[in-house]
Amino acid sequence: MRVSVQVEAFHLGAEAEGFAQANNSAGAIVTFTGIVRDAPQGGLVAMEIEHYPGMTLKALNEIAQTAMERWSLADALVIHRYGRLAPGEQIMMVATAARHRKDAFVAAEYLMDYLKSRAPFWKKEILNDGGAGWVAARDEDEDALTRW
Amino acid sequence: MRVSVQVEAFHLGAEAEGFAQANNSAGAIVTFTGIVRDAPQGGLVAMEIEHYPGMTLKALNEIAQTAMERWSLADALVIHRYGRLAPGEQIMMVATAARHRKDAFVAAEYLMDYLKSRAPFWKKEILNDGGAGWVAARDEDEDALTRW
Amino acid sequence: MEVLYFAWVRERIGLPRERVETRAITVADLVAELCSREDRYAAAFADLSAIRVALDQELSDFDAPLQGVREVAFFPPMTGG
Amino acid sequence: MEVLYFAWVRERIGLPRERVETRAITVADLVAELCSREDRYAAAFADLSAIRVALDQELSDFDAPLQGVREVAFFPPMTGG
Repeated sequence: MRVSVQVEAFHLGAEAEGFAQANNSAGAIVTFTGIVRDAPQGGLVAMEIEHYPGMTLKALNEIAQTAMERWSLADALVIHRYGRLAPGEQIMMVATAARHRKDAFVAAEYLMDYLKSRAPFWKKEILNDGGAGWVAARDEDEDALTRW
Repeated sequence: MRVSVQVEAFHLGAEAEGFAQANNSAGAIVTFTGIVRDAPQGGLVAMEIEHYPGMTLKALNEIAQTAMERWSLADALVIHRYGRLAPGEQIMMVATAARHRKDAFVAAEYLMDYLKSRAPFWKKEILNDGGAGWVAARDEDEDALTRW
Repeated sequence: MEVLYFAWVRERIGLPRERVETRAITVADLVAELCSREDRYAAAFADLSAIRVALDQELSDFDAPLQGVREVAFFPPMTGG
Repeated sequence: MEVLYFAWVRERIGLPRERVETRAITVADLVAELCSREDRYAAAFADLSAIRVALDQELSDFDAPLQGVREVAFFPPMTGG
């Protein structure tokens, strides 16, 4: 299990390949990668991601550890960036390795649902008209937690 | 959308990276990779994968096309190998790109459920005691289709 | 028509494909005709619930008519992924 | 204790962290004390349903006691992923 909170870009290809190779007796590997999308109204210049340094790693480790135990994962990986990202840049990824595909999928969805609403990150959209705004938490993201 | 049926190994890292780069306005990328596991009783020497050349690409294209439309995917990728594979080798992968994570996840699960039970592949386990046996379809894989 | 066999169906019948001249109306008729020819067919088709059929590369079933069909394939439930 | 602010809570209050000497019993008491000090706090804490709190880096709630707590953080609902 590895959790990383970092400013630097990560290399999805290298991470996915390394994770799969390290878990080649697992059977099923799922990855999720989040990419900075343009704002709904267009004109996104950058996404600024703030986090709570003292809490972030702890929260991510707890979330990943819970997933590891609940679905008997062979391995889990969480990488989340902070700082200023341009549209098209990769923000974060998770990877799960399990014996069967169901566990790998459901654990990856669990990680994502908890990262969305329980990991101390906040996103601010910087627009090309000089405007800026904090991304509001979506009710459906909070609701997604009720299924776990 | 790309579908490939091939003997050659694919490179998960390069495929995942290429897919994510090509879909960097999509927001959410999910990949699934299947790896040859040891037999339940141990002693797996190889997994021989047979397929139905006239039908395989057609079936995979139909499955991928259905997923593209049903979840408004930005893109989908399916790679499935056949021939003789050693334990630890990657058999197949799928990737999905969507605006939101839910669609990317559910479409990838749909692709996997249909690949398992509706794409004309058959697996034979070759064991180190000289034995060999065709992998039986699992009821739970067939049942998984009922949710779609 | 061309008749194709895959996986253990192929192994039991002993060949991957063959040309069959038949007047069978449905897939089930064709199976009955093959089984009446030789034991290896009867062995392969002993439990039809364990066998799937494709007509011209589309999944079908044993009731389906064969008229106009050029390629019939028999195989066990698929195990891709 | 150390009090930390993130995202628009930080922007409204105008600083990321500060040292606060208080006898507040609960988080809600602390919030009330801060709001009574200056308008910028009252503005930031105007709608508590939009604010989350962590005590010593664990998510908590406004009823929680502050005894023994060294670090309190206020922030909007998280938007990771």
